[in-house]
Amino acid sequence: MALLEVKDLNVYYGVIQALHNVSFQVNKGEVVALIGANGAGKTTILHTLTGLVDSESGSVMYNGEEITKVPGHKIVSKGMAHVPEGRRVFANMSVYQNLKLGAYTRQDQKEIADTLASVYDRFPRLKERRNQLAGTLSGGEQQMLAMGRALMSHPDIILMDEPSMGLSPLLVNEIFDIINDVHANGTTVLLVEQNAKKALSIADRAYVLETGKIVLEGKASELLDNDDIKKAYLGE
Amino acid sequence: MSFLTYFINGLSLGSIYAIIALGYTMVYGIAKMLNFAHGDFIMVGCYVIFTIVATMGLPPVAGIVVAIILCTLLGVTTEKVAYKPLRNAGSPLAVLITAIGVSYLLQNAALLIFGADTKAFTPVITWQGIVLADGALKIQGVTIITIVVSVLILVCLQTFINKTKAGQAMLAVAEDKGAASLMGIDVNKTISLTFAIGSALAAIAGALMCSAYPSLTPYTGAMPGIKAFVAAVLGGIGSIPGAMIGGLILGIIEILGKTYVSSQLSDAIVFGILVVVLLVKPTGILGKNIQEKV
Amino acid sequence: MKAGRFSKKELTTYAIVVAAYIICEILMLTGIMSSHMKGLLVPICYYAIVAVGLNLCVGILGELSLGHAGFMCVGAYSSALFSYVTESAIPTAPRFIIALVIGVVMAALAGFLIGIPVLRLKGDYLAIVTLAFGEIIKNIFNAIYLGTDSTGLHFSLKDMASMGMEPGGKIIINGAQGITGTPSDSNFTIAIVILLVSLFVVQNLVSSRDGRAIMAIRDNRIAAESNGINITKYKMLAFTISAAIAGASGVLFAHNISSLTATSQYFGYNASIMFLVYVVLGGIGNIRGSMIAAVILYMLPELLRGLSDYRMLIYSVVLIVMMLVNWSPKAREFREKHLSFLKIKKEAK
Amino acid sequence: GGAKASSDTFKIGSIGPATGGGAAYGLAVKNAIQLAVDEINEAGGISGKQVEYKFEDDELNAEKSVNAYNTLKDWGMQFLIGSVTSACSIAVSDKTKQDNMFQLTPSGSAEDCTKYENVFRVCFSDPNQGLKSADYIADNNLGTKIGVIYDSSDVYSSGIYQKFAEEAAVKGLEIVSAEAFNADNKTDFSVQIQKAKDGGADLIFLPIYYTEASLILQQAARDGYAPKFFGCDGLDGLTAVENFDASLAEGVMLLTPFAADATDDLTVKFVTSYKEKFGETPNQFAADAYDAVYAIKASIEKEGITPDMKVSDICDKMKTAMTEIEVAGLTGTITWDASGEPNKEPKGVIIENGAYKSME
Amino acid sequence: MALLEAKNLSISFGGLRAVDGFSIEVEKGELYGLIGPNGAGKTTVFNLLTGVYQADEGRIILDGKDITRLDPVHKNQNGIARTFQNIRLYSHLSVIDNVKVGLHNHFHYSTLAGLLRLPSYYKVEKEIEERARELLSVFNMENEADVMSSNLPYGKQRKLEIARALATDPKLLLLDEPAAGMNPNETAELMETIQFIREKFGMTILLIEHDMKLVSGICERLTVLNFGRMLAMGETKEVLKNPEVVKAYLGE
Ligand SMILES: Nc1ncnc2c1ncn2[C@@H]1O[C@H](COP(=O)(O)OP(=O)(O)OP(=O)(O)O)[C@@H](O)[C@H]1O
Ligand SMILES: Nc1ncnc2c1ncn2[C@@H]1O[C@H](COP(=O)(O)OP(=O)(O)OP(=O)(O)O)[C@@H](O)[C@H]1O
Ligand SMILES: [Mg+2]
Ligand SMILES: [Mg+2]
Repeated sequence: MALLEVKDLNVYYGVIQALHNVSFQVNKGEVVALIGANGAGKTTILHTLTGLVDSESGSVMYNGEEITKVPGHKIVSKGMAHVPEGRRVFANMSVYQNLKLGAYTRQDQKEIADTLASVYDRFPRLKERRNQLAGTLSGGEQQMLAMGRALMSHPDIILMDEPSMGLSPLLVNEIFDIINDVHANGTTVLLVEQNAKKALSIADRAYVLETGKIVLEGKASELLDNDDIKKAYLGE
Repeated sequence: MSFLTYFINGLSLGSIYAIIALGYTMVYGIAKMLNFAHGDFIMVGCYVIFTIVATMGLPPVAGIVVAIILCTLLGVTTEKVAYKPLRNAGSPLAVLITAIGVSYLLQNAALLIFGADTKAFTPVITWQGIVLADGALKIQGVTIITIVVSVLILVCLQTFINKTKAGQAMLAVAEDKGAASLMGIDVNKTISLTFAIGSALAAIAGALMCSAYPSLTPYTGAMPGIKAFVAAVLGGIGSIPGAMIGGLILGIIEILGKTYVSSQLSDAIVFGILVVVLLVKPTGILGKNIQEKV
Repeated sequence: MKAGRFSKKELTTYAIVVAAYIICEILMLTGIMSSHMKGLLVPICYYAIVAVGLNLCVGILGELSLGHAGFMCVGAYSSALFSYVTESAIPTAPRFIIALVIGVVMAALAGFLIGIPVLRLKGDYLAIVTLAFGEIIKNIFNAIYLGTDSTGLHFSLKDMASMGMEPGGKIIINGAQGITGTPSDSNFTIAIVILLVSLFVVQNLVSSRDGRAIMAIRDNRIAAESNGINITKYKMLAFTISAAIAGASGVLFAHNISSLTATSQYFGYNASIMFLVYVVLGGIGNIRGSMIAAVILYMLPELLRGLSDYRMLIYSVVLIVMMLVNWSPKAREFREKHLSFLKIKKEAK
Repeated sequence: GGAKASSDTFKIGSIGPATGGGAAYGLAVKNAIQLAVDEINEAGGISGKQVEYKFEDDELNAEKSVNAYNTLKDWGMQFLIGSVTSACSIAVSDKTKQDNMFQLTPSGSAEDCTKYENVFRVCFSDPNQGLKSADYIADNNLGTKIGVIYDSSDVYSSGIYQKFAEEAAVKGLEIVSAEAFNADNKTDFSVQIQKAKDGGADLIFLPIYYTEASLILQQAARDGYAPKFFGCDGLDGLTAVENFDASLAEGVMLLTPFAADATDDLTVKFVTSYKEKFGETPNQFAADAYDAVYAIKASIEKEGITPDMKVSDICDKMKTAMTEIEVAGLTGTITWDASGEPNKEPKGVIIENGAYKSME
Repeated sequence: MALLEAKNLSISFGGLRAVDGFSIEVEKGELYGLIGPNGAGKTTVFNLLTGVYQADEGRIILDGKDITRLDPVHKNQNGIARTFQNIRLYSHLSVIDNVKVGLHNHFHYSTLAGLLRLPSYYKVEKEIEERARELLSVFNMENEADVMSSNLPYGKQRKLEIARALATDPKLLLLDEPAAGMNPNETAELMETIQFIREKFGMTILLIEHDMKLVSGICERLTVLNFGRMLAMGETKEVLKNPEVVKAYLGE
């Protein structure tokens, strides 16, 4: 069953149309990658899903429920987490406070503590810096924090916007391991990446976006072999 | 001894500035907007108390409670109608100007409803205060109560913001509304709550201010509003203890300046010292100097 | 100068002012214009001027000033003092020109001196310190007593008695009572000329090398530093020019009504905030906009006089509504989508 | 110019602050003129002609005051009662002089208000009040060590203080403290009071308005400081402040031509109908304005002015008429000299049991 | 002699020693890479070199001149230009105006000439315009000259930052993660551009980058930072093979 189903989504910024009739779906337990050049509209899609941007028309179904007009903060509590582009950590709050905010929608303190422990396990650097103000972290550290913060809500589906941007090669691998890991623990993943090769290598399926339109979709492994894709997105 | 007397007078005035600045800072620090109408919320609170106590003859407590409720409603409604649509306007100045519009609106509405004539406020606090040193020193009851109430509010606000989820949500909203919404925080509700608290505090501040200085006109709130802004900045923007300290210091400087330098130039002195303080400490007394990470 | 040397936008701005001037003159000559309207013309100009000057500070330099009324005050007092003292000695035209220069220079000097400490601060801290300076200026002018008698000049910051003047001496500045009897030298034509000059200065600055540096500092100080831009120099330049323009407005002010007092209505933070309202309503950084907003907002309460008691209430509501319509993203979007034809027409004109 | 189409009614205009910080004064004038005009019209008008009346707001701002004047001129005003405050009145007088429009300010008390010959006033001038106050205090031995609290940002207050200080020196009164406050700083008076106390003042002179005075009285009482208080016409209205604890005003003395509690027929009638109509007790601004209307009426009748005359001609006739009439008004029996100053006697009153009592 | 010589630079934030004894020598015309794990202190090194932070200790010598204590403005005027990890454009200015700001110190006319539009204004402005367009054309951005810079897509914003830095006519260009957020094709294109700049302007370039393809493709030498300290330095190929570097940074 499709956990997330998007139909004919149209989004405008003022008079500029950023998305044209975008339709796609993400099934439960899948990793789905969205790839496309700069400015193709990937971020816009994620923003529309979590209510940061309003759509002009189209529908978003989540878990069989229409969430197109549901305000953003309610979507999170339905189990959708979003690691936003540019990290957007709360710069004047400590790492720890940031993580606690990630669990804002949850009530059970015990469970929150467990999740926190597991996030610290995954990102020992965050534990080390838990009292540092997030704004003074290095780029990579902030990325870890953004990811950890999203995990704190214990989501069913996690939307990630270029999680590997600005990370060291080692960390890029780690991040993808973590994505795999998160996925293995039963979380569905919708992944936006510039690093298409890596993204396609861990994804089940993928959509290719060009200037606001979905131009191609398919199994990730097939897309990896697609010559057009190779030329346009894999730099081969 | 006379210095002490003047100092205590400064403390009295400062305590009033402080309590006003606390409510002001709430909105200023969280919603990141200069609510120039805050002083006028105070004025509204005062008129409500005046009407209930002086006109209807009910006890002051009833007046304060009703004032708190009405001010809260007023604050929340104002935010919804006049400020919220401009939240994403691209410049914080847009809301500031609307707030000025709201300030004019409240003043002129009060003028039409209550008239321009000065009304003598019935002090809510009747305790005379304490007398020290054989009557040479006297601390007004209203001063003591204002300071106690300020400290209480300060502690409550600090605890609320740092220890509760709703408080943390406020901080998050203050920094990045989009990211806050991604945490599941209802941004609108959080800002409403901020305004509710700020406006409720305005009502309390109004009750105390008018007890200390029992005269009420439609323009009663304008000057305290500006002074609260000054106090909040002096203390460090966004810092709640800073607002309190800023208020107290402002009051003390004002009185000592008038006393020892010149009452003709009192404004010049107060503001002159403010300038000096900010030049020495460019982010206010308790403000954090957060360096922008490059 | 060749017309082609100005951008279309700049020319439109000048054209609007000149057209407004011509229309007003025609209305006056034909006697259609009421005394009320006639009386508004000069004030409208000097508020438009101060709005243009403040926009340079707020919109172009990007620093919120809540003290511009203070600079206006400096311009007003210094020029009025000169005109008052020399009224019988110098003929009107040169006297006014010298007064104008004095007012502008003194305001610029005040801007420069105040700018040194102020511009080191950021954001609201800067705003509050400009407010502070504005209040200091006002307070000091309110406390100045200045007079002459046979023994020379007398001065006090306390009261008249402490000046120690001989009886029968001439009082020039009388504390809160200010300067009474400044010659009414400003008129609509002069005001329009000064407005045009202010526009000329600001628009030219904006499209010059210095203007770009100023805007770069506004947009990103750290990047501007890394581009080798001398931050202090350009901030000071913009702030000083902005203060000078406010001073010019003050000169017109002082020579329009004969009794000059440093009250809050004219030179307090209230006034500074009102100027800010002009700037924001007209569009931050939009020079022409702030001029037009000043005109509209100054006229509005005057046009609403018929409503008597409800006048200021309605005014405040209109102000709020105008802000919402002008600034709210929803309304903007609506305009872009549905009223775009209006815009095209306007540009084409 | 200013000569509008001739009309069949007398047109009286008035200017004052109806909004903003000075609204209380402007609105009092506005209401009182309305009352007088209504009375006159009901009684058949002036010389059989009805009176039209229009009030314009100036927000306590000289520039707006001029705008208001121009508006009234467009309306066809023939007589100006205004502006209410000094700075505004002075600014407007420049224009009325140009237009040769008759101007009678009810309460513009600064010396310069009447510097042109077309301008008269109903109230005392500031120097006059300062002078009379010092004389009164000295002559009646009310005090020897004087503390002064005045509004240094206010023309009225600093004007009175200036002359008072001069005259006090002449009369041998010692001013032990002269402390100012200003428009932005008029709630806390602890310093001013404490300084007077420290200086050993036995009388505090308050050349200010009743709003601030009420706060000063209250704060002095709280400090347990009870000197004599002495004020000018600005203090009138003190006991009428809604909800004011009148016991605080006990013993306050003031030099005022008008007292709302006076028992003469005219005052009683005026106060009753004012209260009835506007729900407030009238203050001296109202009284001055009311007298202004009757002064105009008397002058019109005296010189036989008709509504169809040119504004400038009316003014010329008024200038003479004003010096010839005698008005028995709320603020005393008034005559005017050509310089525009009224001749009337201030009454020394003292507040006893919440009511004014003449001091003799 | 090396164009840039930094000796023993160190800085602490609170208790954290973000950069600890950093030294580097970059030869004229060289393309030098600075790599290392996240939070290693690379950007901080840039901030020290450009004067955004003042070093607690150490010296910076550019072209034989000690510039250690200069502020960012004068460091730039002495020949160091940079781009930023988190893009810092003049967002309300057009693309071409961004570049013109970069040209600020190289084309003069007086403030008065600008205010009064004296002939020198027109003459110099024309030169500025030409030079700015020339620079934009290097990045194939002539057509976007009048676009508001904040409306550019991400990749072009990065390019514009480089163009603006170049406009200040530096001796040394510091690029902080120029390829971040670009896809492999865009990165490849960027590599070419960087090479082109180096040749055309004879530029010396020090860059930070996490994209190993770019680093190994164009950098001649590398320094690796780890926890603020230098882990390795030398020829690119050698360094990338260094087991410690692999362990701390590259992985696998
Ligand atoms: N707030 C905005 N206002 C106007 N236009 C916008 C806004 N945000 C995005 N756009 C435009 O919408 C289009 C899609 O942008 P989006 O950020 O979704 O692209 P993206 O695929 O995420 O690109 P990138 O890889 O650079 O992150 C772009 O042309 C962009 O310029
Ligand atoms: N102003 C500051 N205050 C406190 N700590 C800081 C500050 N600037 C940097 N740091 C810390 O110094 C360390 C180095 O940061 P820097 O930004 O130089 O890392 P980096 O090597 O550029 O990392 P990345 O590749 O992730 O950008 C980090 O741990 C960071 O948290
Ligand atoms: Mg994106
Ligand atoms: Mg970095």
